[in-house]
Amino acid sequence: MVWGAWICLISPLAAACLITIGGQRLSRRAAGWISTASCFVAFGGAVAAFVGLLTHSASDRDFISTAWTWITGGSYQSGLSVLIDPLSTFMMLIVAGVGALIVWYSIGYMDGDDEERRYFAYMSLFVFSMLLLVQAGNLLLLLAGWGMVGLSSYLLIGYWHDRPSAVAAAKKAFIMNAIGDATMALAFFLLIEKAGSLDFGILGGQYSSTVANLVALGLLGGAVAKSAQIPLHTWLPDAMEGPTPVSALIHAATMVTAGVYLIVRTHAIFEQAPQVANLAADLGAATLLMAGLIALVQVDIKRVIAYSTMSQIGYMFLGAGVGSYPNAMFHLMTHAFFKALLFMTAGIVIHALVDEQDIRKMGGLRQLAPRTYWAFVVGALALVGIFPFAGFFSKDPILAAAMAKGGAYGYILWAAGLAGTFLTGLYTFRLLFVVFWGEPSAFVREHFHPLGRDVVAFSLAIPVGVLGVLSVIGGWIQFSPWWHPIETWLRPVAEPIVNPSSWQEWTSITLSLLLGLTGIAVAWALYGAHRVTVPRVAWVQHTLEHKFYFDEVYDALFYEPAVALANFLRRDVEKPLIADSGEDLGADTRDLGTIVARTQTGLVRSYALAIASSVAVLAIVFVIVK
Amino acid sequence: MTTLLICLPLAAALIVWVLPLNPVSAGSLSLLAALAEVGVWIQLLVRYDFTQGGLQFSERHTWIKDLGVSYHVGVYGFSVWLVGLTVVVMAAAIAYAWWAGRDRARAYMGLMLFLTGAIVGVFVAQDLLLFYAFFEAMLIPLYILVGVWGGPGRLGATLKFVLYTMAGSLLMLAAIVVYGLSKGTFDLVAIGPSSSDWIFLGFVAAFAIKAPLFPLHGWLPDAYRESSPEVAAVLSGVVSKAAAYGFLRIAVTKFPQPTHDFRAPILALAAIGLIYGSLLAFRAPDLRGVVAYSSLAQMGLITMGVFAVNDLGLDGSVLQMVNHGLVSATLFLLAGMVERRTLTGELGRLGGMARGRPALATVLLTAGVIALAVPLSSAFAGEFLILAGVFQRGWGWSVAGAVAIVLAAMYVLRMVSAVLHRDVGPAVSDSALDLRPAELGVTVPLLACLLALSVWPAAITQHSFHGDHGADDVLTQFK
Amino acid sequence: MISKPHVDWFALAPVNSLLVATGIALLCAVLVPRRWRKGTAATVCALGYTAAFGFAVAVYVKSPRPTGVVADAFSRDRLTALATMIVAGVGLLTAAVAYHERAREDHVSEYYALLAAAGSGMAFFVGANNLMTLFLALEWFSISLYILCAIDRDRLGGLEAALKYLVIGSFGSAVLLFGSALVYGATGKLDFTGIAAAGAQHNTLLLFGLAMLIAGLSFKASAAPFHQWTPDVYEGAPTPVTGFMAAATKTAALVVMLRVLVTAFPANAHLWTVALAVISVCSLVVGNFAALVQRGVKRMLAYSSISQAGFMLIGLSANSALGGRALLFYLIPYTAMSIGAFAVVAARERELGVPVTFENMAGFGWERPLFGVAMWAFMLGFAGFPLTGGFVGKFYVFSAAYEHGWTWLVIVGVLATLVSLYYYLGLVRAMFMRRTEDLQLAPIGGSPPREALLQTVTVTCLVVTVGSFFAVQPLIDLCRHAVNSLLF
Amino acid sequence: MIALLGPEIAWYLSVAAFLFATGALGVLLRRNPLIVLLSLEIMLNGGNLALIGFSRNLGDGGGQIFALTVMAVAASEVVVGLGLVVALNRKRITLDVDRLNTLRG
Repeated sequence: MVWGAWICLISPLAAACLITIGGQRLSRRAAGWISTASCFVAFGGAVAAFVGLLTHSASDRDFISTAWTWITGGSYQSGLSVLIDPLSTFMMLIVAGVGALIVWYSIGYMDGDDEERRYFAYMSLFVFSMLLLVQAGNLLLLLAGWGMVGLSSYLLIGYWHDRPSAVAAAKKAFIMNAIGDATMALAFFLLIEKAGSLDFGILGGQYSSTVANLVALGLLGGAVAKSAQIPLHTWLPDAMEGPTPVSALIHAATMVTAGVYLIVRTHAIFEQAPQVANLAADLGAATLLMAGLIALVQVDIKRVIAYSTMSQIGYMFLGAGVGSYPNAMFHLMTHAFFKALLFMTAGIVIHALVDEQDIRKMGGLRQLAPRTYWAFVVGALALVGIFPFAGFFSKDPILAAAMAKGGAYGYILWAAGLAGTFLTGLYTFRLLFVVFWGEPSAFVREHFHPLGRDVVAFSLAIPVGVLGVLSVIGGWIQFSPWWHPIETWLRPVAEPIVNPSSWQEWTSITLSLLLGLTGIAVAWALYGAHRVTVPRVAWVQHTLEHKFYFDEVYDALFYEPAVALANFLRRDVEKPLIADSGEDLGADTRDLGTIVARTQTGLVRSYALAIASSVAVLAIVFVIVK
Repeated sequence: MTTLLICLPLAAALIVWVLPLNPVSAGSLSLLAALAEVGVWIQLLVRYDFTQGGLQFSERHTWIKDLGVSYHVGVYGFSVWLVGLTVVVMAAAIAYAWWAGRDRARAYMGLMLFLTGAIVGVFVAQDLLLFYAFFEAMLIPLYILVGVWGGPGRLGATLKFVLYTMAGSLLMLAAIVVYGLSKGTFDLVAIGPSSSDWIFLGFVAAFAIKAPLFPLHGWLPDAYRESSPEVAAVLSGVVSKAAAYGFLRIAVTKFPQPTHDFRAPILALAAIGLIYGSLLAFRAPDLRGVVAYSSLAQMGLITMGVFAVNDLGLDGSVLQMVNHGLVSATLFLLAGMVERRTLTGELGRLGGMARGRPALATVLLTAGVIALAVPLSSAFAGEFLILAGVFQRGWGWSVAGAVAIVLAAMYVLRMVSAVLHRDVGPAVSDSALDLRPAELGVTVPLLACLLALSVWPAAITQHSFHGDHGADDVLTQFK
Repeated sequence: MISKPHVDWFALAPVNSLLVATGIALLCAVLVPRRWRKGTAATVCALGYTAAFGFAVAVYVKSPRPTGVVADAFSRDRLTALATMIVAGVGLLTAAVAYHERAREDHVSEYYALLAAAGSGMAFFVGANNLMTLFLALEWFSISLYILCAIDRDRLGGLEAALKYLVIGSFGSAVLLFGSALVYGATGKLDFTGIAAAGAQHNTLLLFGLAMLIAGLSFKASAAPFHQWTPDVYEGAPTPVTGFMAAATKTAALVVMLRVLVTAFPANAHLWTVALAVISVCSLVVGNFAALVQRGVKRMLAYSSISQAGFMLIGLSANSALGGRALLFYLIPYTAMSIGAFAVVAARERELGVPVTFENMAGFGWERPLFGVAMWAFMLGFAGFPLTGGFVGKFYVFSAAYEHGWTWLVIVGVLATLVSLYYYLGLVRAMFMRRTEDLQLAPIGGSPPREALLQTVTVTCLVVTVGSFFAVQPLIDLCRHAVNSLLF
Repeated sequence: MIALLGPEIAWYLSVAAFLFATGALGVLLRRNPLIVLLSLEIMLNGGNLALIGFSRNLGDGGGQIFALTVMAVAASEVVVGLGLVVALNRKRITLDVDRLNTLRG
């Protein structure tokens, strides 16, 4: 079990190192296969850990294996240790499994790119980092993984480094995440001061409400940054500059959901800081609505899916915030399946249309690529949460939980969630209809080239197929009204604090199902059958297209001032005050020297005078002082 | 053993100066000496008994009897690491200089070796006057190294550097005279703590200029820009650590009361330097400017750690001294390698070098991300400990540190992508090669040390002070 | 019959050996054919100095207890002996430097004769035990130096320097003389111990006399504000003579100052210590600041010697055994550095045939590595860098000042050092960092002249400069015993 | 035994001081090197007078011997001085100490 966890952690890292060192000596394909293999090995390790846990009783499914002490500071110390418990194995399985499929997929997708090796090295590095994050045996190591995923996401977003837009997007992503890291670090400093340690155990300890609130806030800061929730969400859409498999793996399936994992993992502290927990829920709700709205007007196929990701994570935050942790994690899992699926099908489309991502140029792909179409349909239905697809099982319990939270507050969150389902249906099927229905557009007819029957095609198709299947059946694991193994599995780690009654369950289910379907219907009316022309209100349109002007505001508020300040310091402090002060002092000294030297007249008489007068002064002083 | 560490490079320097060797053999001889020095250090590391801690390998001979001055050298746990940093970085610098081929190689190599001896001396001297002697002796070769082999502005830069530094160290000399005579001995181990603010400030002035702390860094940009890359690497990587070491070994240890009284202002200066340096690094127009100002920021951080005077801060600052030494040396060497290919360090005229130059890209990227203290890197470990330590002296300091972490991400990424990414810059010709094996041979070992430390930072944090508690060790003057 | 005092020839041996050398050298002028004259005279002079050095060592060893000899006119003690050693060493080195410097052949033997005479005068001066011998010896070597300055009759600079030196020098001696007269009048005694014993420390005449004595001696030590002759004379005089003056004259003057003030005026210490402190501060200020703006190397060195005098006076003003040690120790590396520096200047002068300036030192360090490195070391030594005796010397004088309770003087000294760095390092910069092609006038051409002696001198000075950093303890013991012959 | 009658020592001293001052002023004011040398002699003689006066007053021979020495020294000094003046004159330099200011700064 323990070795399984370690293998799971190490093998992707090994692959990354191997590919980096191997360099030119490895063929491109080889690099791809090494990376894929390592991920499958990791998955094997995860399974081993999982099985190992199963052999223990639910009460003692909590193991920490420490390799060695990583850092010490006086009595404080943190080990390089992995944690094996239900939650971490749950995440390990998702990360390693989905990761393996997507890396495999990218063998086909990245085929022919002249720096594939680098790509696969980065991918392996990412998988390692993500596993480190979820397996971390203490908060410090979790932060380490947290930063490493940020790094690898930076590397992968900026993979096509000759595209300025890609580089900029990568930087933006990294810096926004750095802000999150910083707030988390601050929270940890506080914990070290209060508890003297960073083991997960201390989270259960009792803290004054201020301390609990501050710590929770710090953690939440990290979570929203990583999971692209308001207010630190603006990096995610830009991150679509990266290759599509990257978007599928990092910005849909795994990394962006780390925030949810973090909240669930550290729920003890959030339960001591209820206001902050509510704040998490609020942010989730706000994000899911905002993202849903923005998604309505996006014209880049990947960005639409990206916004839907934001809004789905909003659901998870909502769930985690109100305290229904298992459902949040469950939705995390299903979302990993169907969102990865959507991205990968979108990837196939893009691949088939020579890297075109603008949906206005697409259309009618249903005839040309039927299998892709059906895969996409499955993903879309799962996303909207239509029975019997995965989303249906995982989304509704979250709404029920919000309802069960009780009070007006709970109902507001619940309403927001429901509204979200309508939007989801609308934007998802808008995308579907626009891209796949109708007659093939001129552009499509010109550029479309179907997949062959070679390795590339297979490595593209098989993972998509697998994920498609998972998106269909993946949800049946848990149907909260009747059976909930995931909840029982996670209970030792994350005991839910809200338990919706069955009528809450059923109302949420029916309502969300109905709203989802209406959404689809409206989409069909607008984009599928063109019965109704799309209503346009100029200012709404603008606001949505500018994503509620977040970027502009942030530039004005933070980036520009920072640059201005830096320039000011450079021009008006460094140069005149610091750099030149030295020279000025030197010059003045030299001037003084000139004056002194001028007394050296070269005239004998003046010398004699100097001597005589000084003697006189000396003598007189002596006589006076005695 | 300690004396051997000091004398080996000095002897080698004399040999290189005296023997009429051709540049190549002079270079190889020097490199050999530098590597031998590394070997001796490894011996030291192996033989040093960390469980016992305290002063080891000490040697003591009377130098000036009637004033109680003696040639007293020895190593503590943290000195071991700093000496290691010195010998490794110097070896790398000498290797690079040899490969890059400096004219008047004999003089150059000799001076580098001389410098090695002097710096090692600073870290092992256990007598105030001896410490001062080595502290000054560092300047003798540096003055020439910067002034003769530097860039167009070298004359001004080197004079500025020396005058700034001497201004501080002469005040330190006055402080040493007063301190030593008032205590009747100059022996760093024997001499008791003092509560005199003036003596304390005398020492602080010297170290604050050498480090440098804001606003005493007037010499820094020119010196780092004009000197040859390997000398810049040594300056920011090793020489600045002599100041941090001084803070730790003398200022904080021997003056507990003044340290306490002046903590707030010093921490404030350090914090300002941290933010200020980061901001300027973010706008610096050229490669070396970025690294130079970042090392200003880093020294601020290290100073914060030292003056936090608690276990976390002290452990962290020792670790960070080593980290920053290695990483900034690497970055300066890389800057030199880039300039060698493009004849300019202006970020505006660089770009797109990653395409077709995987080695350069990988090495620079790795060094960069370590420099910005990406979690799991040893730099992260160091900064984390330092900020956690200083947090206990007031949360505000750590907030400043956190801001600086974000700024660090901003300037490092700006630098990296300005060199490697986007479209090819005007100064980058297609004929510009990838890193040659020799250059890899210089940079990769440094990075390897960093990665090794990233895997096990506790190697340093656990083995710097006697017992677990650095603060107690400091308060008891490492007795 | 006349009772003649017993004469301790052994104590006077250094002086006499140099006098003999003077005589023989003069005879060479008429007896030895021109072809061999230079060699012979130089050898004689060198031998005289060697003998003087040897005798001085012997005296040092043989007289642990200070005694006054020749009716107390001359003091036989280790202070005298040590000072004589320094002077003799300087003279020897100067003779070597001069051997190469003298291109012209006439007056060569007179030149060496005068060099020896000046040496003997100083050897007598440092041992002077009453005001009369003091004045006599002072004039003795001064007059020799006046002539040495003007030895090249056709060099206008030399003449001007000589006449200035003569006028101002005599002015100073007159002041000294009148001061002695007043002291004599106040105490009725000429010998130092007697003056101290007379117990007339509040007598106005005595105070006037003391002031004038201090002035006269500081004049010879070229301490501000009695320094102004120094730059002109140093610039005008032939380089070896300049070196000799910078090293030997200063040594003699300072040692005698130490002896006179400590022995004769202990009761007025509260006055003269402050006076000397003020004078040293003046010297530090004037010397360093004026040196900043010099272009001529000799002139810069002249001003630097003024500031060095300031540093040594710090030790003197401490009026303590430690201060005395500091002064004597400081003198050892200082003399070595001065002679060495001027030797290097002489070497460059021979190459260029024009006065040496910062500009035309460019590239010298690389063309002539030995001289370059040596000069570098001397400059660092003047600036008080470690690895040179200058550092230890400074450290000692500062310690003395602190021990005397004058931390402010330490601070002043430190700041002065900082200023001085600018021009000392400036010279290093000129030698190493300016490229030769920046230099307009090319060397006279031909292969660099043979100058084995010059190189030997330089190396010797280098060894002393650096050695006195490492071998502090033996030298300090030497100084301690010397100082112990005075009563603090 | 009758002590030799005569003015008080103060008078001798003041005359000596006067001579010394005169000489000093001469050095400060006169431009002809010969006169300057002469003034120097006067200064020295002021010293001599003081010495002799004191030695008579104290009835101690030392001062007089001192004075004798000084005379000898002074003579040789003047000789050197005159030699220099001649040398200068030979180079047809007008005898004016203010012209001797090429070395300065």
